[in-house]
Amino acid sequence: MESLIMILVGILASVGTYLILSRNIIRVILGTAIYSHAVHLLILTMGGLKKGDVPILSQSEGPFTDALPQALILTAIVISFATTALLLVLAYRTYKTNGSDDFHELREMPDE
Amino acid sequence: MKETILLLALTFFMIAIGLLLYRSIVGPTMPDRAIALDTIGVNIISAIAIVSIILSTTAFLEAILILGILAFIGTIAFSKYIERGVIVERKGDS
Amino acid sequence: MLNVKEILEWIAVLSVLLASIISMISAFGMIRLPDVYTRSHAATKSSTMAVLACLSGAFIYFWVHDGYVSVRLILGIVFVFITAPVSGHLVTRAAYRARVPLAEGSGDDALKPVLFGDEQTSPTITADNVDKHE
Amino acid sequence: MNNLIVLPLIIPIITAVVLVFLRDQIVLQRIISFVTMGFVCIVSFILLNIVQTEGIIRLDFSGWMPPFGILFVADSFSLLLVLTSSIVTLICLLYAFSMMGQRYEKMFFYPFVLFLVAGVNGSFLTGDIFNLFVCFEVMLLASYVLVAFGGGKRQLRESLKYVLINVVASWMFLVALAFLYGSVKTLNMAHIAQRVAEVGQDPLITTVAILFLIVFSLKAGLLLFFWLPGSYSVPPTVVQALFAALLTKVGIYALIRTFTLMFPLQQEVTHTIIGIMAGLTIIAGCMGALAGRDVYTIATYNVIIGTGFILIGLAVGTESAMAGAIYYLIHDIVAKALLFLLIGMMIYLTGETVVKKMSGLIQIYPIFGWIYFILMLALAGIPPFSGFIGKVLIGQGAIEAHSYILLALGFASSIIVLYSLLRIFLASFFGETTISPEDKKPIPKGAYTSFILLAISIIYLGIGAESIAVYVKDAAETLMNPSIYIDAILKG
Amino acid sequence: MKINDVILRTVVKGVIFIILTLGVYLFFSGHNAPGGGFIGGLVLGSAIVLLYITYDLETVHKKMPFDFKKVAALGVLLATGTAVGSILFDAPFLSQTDGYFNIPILGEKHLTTVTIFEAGVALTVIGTLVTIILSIGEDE
Amino acid sequence: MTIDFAIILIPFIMAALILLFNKQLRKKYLGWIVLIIPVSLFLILTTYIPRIANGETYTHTYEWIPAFNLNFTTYIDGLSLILSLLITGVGSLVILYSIFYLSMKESLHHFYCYLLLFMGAMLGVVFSDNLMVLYAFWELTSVSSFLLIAFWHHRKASRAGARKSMTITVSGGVSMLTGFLMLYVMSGTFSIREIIANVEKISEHSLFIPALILILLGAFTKSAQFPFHIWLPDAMEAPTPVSAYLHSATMVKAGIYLVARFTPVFGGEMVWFWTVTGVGLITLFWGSFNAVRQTDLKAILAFSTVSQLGLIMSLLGLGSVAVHLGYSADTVIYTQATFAALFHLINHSTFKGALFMMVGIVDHEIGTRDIRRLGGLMSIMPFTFTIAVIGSFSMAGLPPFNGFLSKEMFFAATVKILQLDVFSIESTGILIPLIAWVASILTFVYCIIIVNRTFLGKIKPDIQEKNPHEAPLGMLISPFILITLVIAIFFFPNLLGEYILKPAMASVYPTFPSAAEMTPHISAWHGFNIELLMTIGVIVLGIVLYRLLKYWKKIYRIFPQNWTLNAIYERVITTSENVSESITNRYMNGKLTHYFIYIYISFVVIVAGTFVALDAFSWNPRLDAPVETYELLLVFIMIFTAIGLVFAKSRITSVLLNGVLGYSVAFFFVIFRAPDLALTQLVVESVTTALFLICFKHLGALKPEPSSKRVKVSNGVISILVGATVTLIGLAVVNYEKFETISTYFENSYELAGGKNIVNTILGDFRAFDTMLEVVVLFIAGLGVYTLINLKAAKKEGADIENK
Repeated sequence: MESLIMILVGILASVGTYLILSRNIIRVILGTAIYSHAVHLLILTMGGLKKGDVPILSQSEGPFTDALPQALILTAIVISFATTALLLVLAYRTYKTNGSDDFHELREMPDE
Repeated sequence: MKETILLLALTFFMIAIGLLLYRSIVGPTMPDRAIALDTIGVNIISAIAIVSIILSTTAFLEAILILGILAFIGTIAFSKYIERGVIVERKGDS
Repeated sequence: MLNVKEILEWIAVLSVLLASIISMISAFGMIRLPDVYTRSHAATKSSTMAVLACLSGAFIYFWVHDGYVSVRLILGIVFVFITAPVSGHLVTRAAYRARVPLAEGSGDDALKPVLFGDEQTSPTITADNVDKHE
Repeated sequence: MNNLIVLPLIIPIITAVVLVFLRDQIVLQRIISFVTMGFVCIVSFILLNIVQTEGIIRLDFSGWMPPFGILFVADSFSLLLVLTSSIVTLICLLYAFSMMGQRYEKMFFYPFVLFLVAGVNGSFLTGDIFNLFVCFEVMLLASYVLVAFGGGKRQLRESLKYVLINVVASWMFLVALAFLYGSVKTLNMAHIAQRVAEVGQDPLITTVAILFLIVFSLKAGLLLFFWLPGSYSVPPTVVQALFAALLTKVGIYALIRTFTLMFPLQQEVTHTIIGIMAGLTIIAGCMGALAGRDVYTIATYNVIIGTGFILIGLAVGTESAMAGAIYYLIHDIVAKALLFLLIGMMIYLTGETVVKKMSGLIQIYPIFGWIYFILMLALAGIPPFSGFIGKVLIGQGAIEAHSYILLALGFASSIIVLYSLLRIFLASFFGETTISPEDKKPIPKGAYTSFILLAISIIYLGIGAESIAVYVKDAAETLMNPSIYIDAILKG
Repeated sequence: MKINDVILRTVVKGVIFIILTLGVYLFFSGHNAPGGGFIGGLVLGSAIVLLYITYDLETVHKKMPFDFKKVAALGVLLATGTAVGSILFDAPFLSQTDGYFNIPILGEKHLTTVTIFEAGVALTVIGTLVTIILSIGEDE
Repeated sequence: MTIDFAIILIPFIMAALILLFNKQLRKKYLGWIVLIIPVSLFLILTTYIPRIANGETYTHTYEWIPAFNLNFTTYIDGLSLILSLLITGVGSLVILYSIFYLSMKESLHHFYCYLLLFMGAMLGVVFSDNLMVLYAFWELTSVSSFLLIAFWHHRKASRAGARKSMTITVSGGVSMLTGFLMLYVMSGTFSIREIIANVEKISEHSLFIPALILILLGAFTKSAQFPFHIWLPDAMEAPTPVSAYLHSATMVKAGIYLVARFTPVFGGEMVWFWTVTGVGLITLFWGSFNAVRQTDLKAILAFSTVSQLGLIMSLLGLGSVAVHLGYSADTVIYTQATFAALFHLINHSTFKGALFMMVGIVDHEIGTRDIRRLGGLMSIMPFTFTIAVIGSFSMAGLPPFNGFLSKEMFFAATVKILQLDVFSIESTGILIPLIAWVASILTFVYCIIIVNRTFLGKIKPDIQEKNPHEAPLGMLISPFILITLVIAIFFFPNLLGEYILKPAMASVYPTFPSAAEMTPHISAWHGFNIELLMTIGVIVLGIVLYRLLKYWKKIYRIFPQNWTLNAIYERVITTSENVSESITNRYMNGKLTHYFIYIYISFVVIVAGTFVALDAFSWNPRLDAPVETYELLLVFIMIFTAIGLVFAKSRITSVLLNGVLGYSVAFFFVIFRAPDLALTQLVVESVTTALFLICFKHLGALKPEPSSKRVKVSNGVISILVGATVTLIGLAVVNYEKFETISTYFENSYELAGGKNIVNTILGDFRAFDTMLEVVVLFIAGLGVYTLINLKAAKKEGADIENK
């Protein structure tokens, strides 16, 4: 399972990278979104997969699966959500003011 | 045996999700996608229920409810978007 | 031998299996049916059925197996039961208002003149250009 | 336990939130934010002195013993940086008061600055690697908003690039964190260090360390500085100054901390790579500074050169080089802030960014001009100003470690720094003035005060280097002997 | 032309209570079961967003005249406030305490300061979520 | 505070006072007030002469940065005394001169302030024992001379000259600093005295020769030695008093001082001997050779300064051979070169100072310094003429002026060195006297040019119209004092030798037992020997060459214009600027995509490179948890979705696909027993998808990428490499099981923190701090979104102070 998820993570990272390398703002932002999916899975895998029960004491006697990565991912999810929200709005404002969503075109636009 | 059946059911759900995914990618219209996604959501609810049975834990039952809520809100938002082009209206007495 | 508990568990499991099969069928319907309106039948009706069966199965299973009566599952069932028709309705209506065409051979569309007037020549949105229209 | 340690982080946060409620009372906002930063300065100074007598102190949040909980660790190195950055922020605020404009101030300018400071201070103080990530994000989120503060066309464009590159950097950070946790199964930096030492930093851990190197290089502008010139030239002047003073420094801090505490055992691999990267950074920075036709380009590439120079200290890795790196880091925080404030003022006064289109500023604004002159000398490492002692110590360390190429690059870069800044001085400050008496704008008092205060700091850091030598020595010693840090955390 | 939303609004009126209940439940169950301040806040926030979707900005704003930025700020203050509070009792920053209190009517209850902390989290999440949606919505 | 410390400090204090009380001081008196400083300093310093002559030295230490051995140690010995006397003595005269020279319209307070700064810095250089302090003052002289040269900064040439001198001298300073640091690393001390005392210990060190060369570079740039001399002629843009001060007596002598100071350290090395002597001789020749062709009086003097500095430098080089040989009765004779160097150092200051002041007078009264426009001034300005004649003749090495004495000694030294057979002098040594002799002839030629073209011949008509007259008395005082010295030294050279040069010799050769032995008796007539013959040859050939000047001047045209050192310097600078610009603009092209490519390539190369190079990979799939069919299906769904995203043609599809990915991740969270995560991921993903939809609606339609196939393929390769790096390291990490995780501790969450949901107790208690900051992050994002949307760019009439 771990190897499978690692490969999945790799593929997600590749796709994310490919999207980030494109010129369109939308694709780039989607790339970052895929990145966050990939890394969340990655962190989760680092604690070992399916090695124990749901980490809630009332539900089982143990052994429990590693709870720490889960806590980390929760924090990471929130942060990536916050960042994405800001990024989206920034992209939207950039498009509104500059009138283009192509990074190469954006570069060539005259200032102000 | 029960476990095997449950896994089989889970696999069926996965296949269903895969098919719906095809529909949501291909479209061809926005409502198609909305419906497909709504259905995907519903299927995931079922899948989560099955996983809960397999893992014999009740920890995921909240997820079922939440997914239901989200699928609902999502579909409403989507249809509103299709219908009116905006999701949150500034003003209106419609 | 089979006791009541065992039987009930089997019922739960089988209802889950049934649910998965229904869901598969509904998914095939989503693929095969010709237009959005017909597909929405497949989706809303049979999928709701599937999820209800599945959740009920899960409910029974937990009840029997762990002696755990899950309010959340009941709540979930109720919720899906209430909202599924509404969302189906809204999407289909939105589709119609967005002028997604009916499949060929659907018969007369009596609503069209009422809703959109007599603009026969108005460009209908074809399946292909809906996205571009956004 | 010493709850003082958390104050440099928590006080700005709480104040920032309170300021949100005081949105329309701008004067009150100013007073509160100023008092807050002053308070933070005092607290960090007290802490710095406590550390001298009591050694490294730590605060285990909620009382959970390391390595299980999160903790703040205060050693001389981090506190020196906290103190310097807080003082610089305090002075930059003075500039902001007179130059920012009410429209900006109403849009939560001060809260964002305070959040930025909180993130920076948190990054300096934390002893938990994941918490470092979170503190980085606090800082970055605030910086994302600040870099786009104003919403001009070019500004938004560059901000978008800045944000995207940093998002990718943060992703890499998370990947590195995942690998680190996956291999050593702990997050406390001291504990990581201990465990890494146990296995003698085997190849896999070194690879993870290199991944961290990439991550922090992106933040510090070490070789991967592509985002820097664009994004540092668009926001309002104060923000530029704060960015130049703080943001890259946090990356440098993280690099130094990581490679002295956690992964110090494979120096022939890690430090060689750092050395190569630092060298290339300096070369690229020098080329950029030479190529610059406008003040922003010259200034931003100077930031890059500064980064490369400090990291030579890390790459060399002797104790004197480390002390030099710390000195230079402190100097760079102050000097780069002043550089950007001055340049912002030049542009404000003349309305131009191209060096050759300005002329004769020193005739109208003599003090302004001389402060620039002093800054120029300080940045070039000319004694007795602040850059000198750091430069000498890094050079000494490089000789001790036989890193002659880095030494040559580092010292040559100071000539290029001087040359590029001299060009601005000769063209823009000297010569006949082009500003007609009617167009002459006065420099606001607040701005002048901030210039003078920063200039005094630069002179003081040079002439009075002895006064902080005891802290710097202690910091360098702690960095060179990670066991001091580890013992302070894990024993007792 | 007007679009009739009667069905939607009727259903939402009922559904919203289910959502709110769930949100509150998740918020309180956090310490022993899945849930907690963050997810509770998100659910409650989604409920408010649902209201905005089914009605419109002005109508909802009349009923809920909050500045959601300040709600979020209040949340942060609560969260940091409990953290700072521990300093006053000379305990390490962020120390949480709990205890069994005898509250009239409700009887003996287990209360922890974590709940206040989580409440802060929840408020922030609600405030931020709604602020983001509204800021974008109002800009159109 | 002792006097020697005060001597350094007083000029700085005065400079500060001038700036502070600029408004209160009347411009008229400013110069006179300033004059008090150097004069009194000079008088104080003269009191040291007898004591120093007795062989005493004075050391005082003030702590500056003792933590790093940087202490302010002053050290007064014979060598520093010579220089300090020159600095204050010539300084007094120059200030006196400039009181009359500069008009009241100039910003005099700046001028005097810079001049005092410079004076203080020079005194600091010669009195410092600590290398770092010496370096500090060294750079300060560069900086203050920069300010002096750029004093008329509205003139473009002034700025250019200032920039050039600053760049070159500071570069030399940096190299010198490096050398100093090497010395420190070798010896462990910054004190020059201690280094000299321990020279045997360090001379075998591998850094010894590099340090030597680096320090010499510093000295050469400062003393305008070939090929670094190019800054000096350009520095003539400074006001003439500045030139008289900096370029005759002080700044350029700092390099000489440094070489003399370090002779005891490095003198024994062959590299030192040949570099110092060779560079000195080349400079001597090149300076005099170029001086002949100049038409600007000041330029002639500039090149002549270069040339004379080369002379002194080569003498120091010749003298260093004595250090190598060590003390014996036979070797003492070779120290005479050094003696001559120090002697000429003083002589040069006197006559060159006078000459500069003379040029200043001419320029001031006539309005031009171009010898093609001058002529016949003898009758108008007889006093100035006298100064010019005496100064020039002394420089040309004619009796009865002091230049004659030192020049004779120079010739003697060059000839004497031929007797040695160390350092392979026997093979190429003959060049030494030859070059010296040729250069002296050229020196003679330009000396004649200075006198003849300016003062003899006919007065040009346009000058006649201006009604020129002799300079005011005030301006003549200073050069006359110098001229008097020129003659006085000729007649009483041994006074100088006994009291001033002897102790200096002792400091250059500390290992030699007797300074008196190294102090020859100077006499104008020393027999009919080869030196005298050479001098006669110089005079004869010089006159001949001057007469034939117009015939052989053509050889200057042999050198192509764009291959002069100046042109090369300019070209190097412009080329490096242009090359930098084109390279920088090439890779810093503003394209985000490219930046990402650089980042990813670095990522792959460095990380994967290390990974492969260290052979860190390991993989053991047997440790893995089993895979169920539905999980495999889910993985495939995710892969297809992800790949579908790459090819998606509409915004909505992309967003929805991303949502599907998010939901699948949530489902994985379910499978991997993470209920809290699943909940959060579900909600967050939905909200994110909604945000995507809302925002993307406002962005343009998703067009197909306009990139070429090649770009796509290379992007694809990079992407795959990134993914592969992550996967491979991930696989290795998964199988890395050397440590127990710390999270077992958290399984006691109920006892420890009173919660049964472990994840939640971690978030709310064990790692509550993360949660708190995460809340802050969220809040910043919310507030930021609000700000971003509501803070639009200011309109033109915006009331902001800062309009960008």
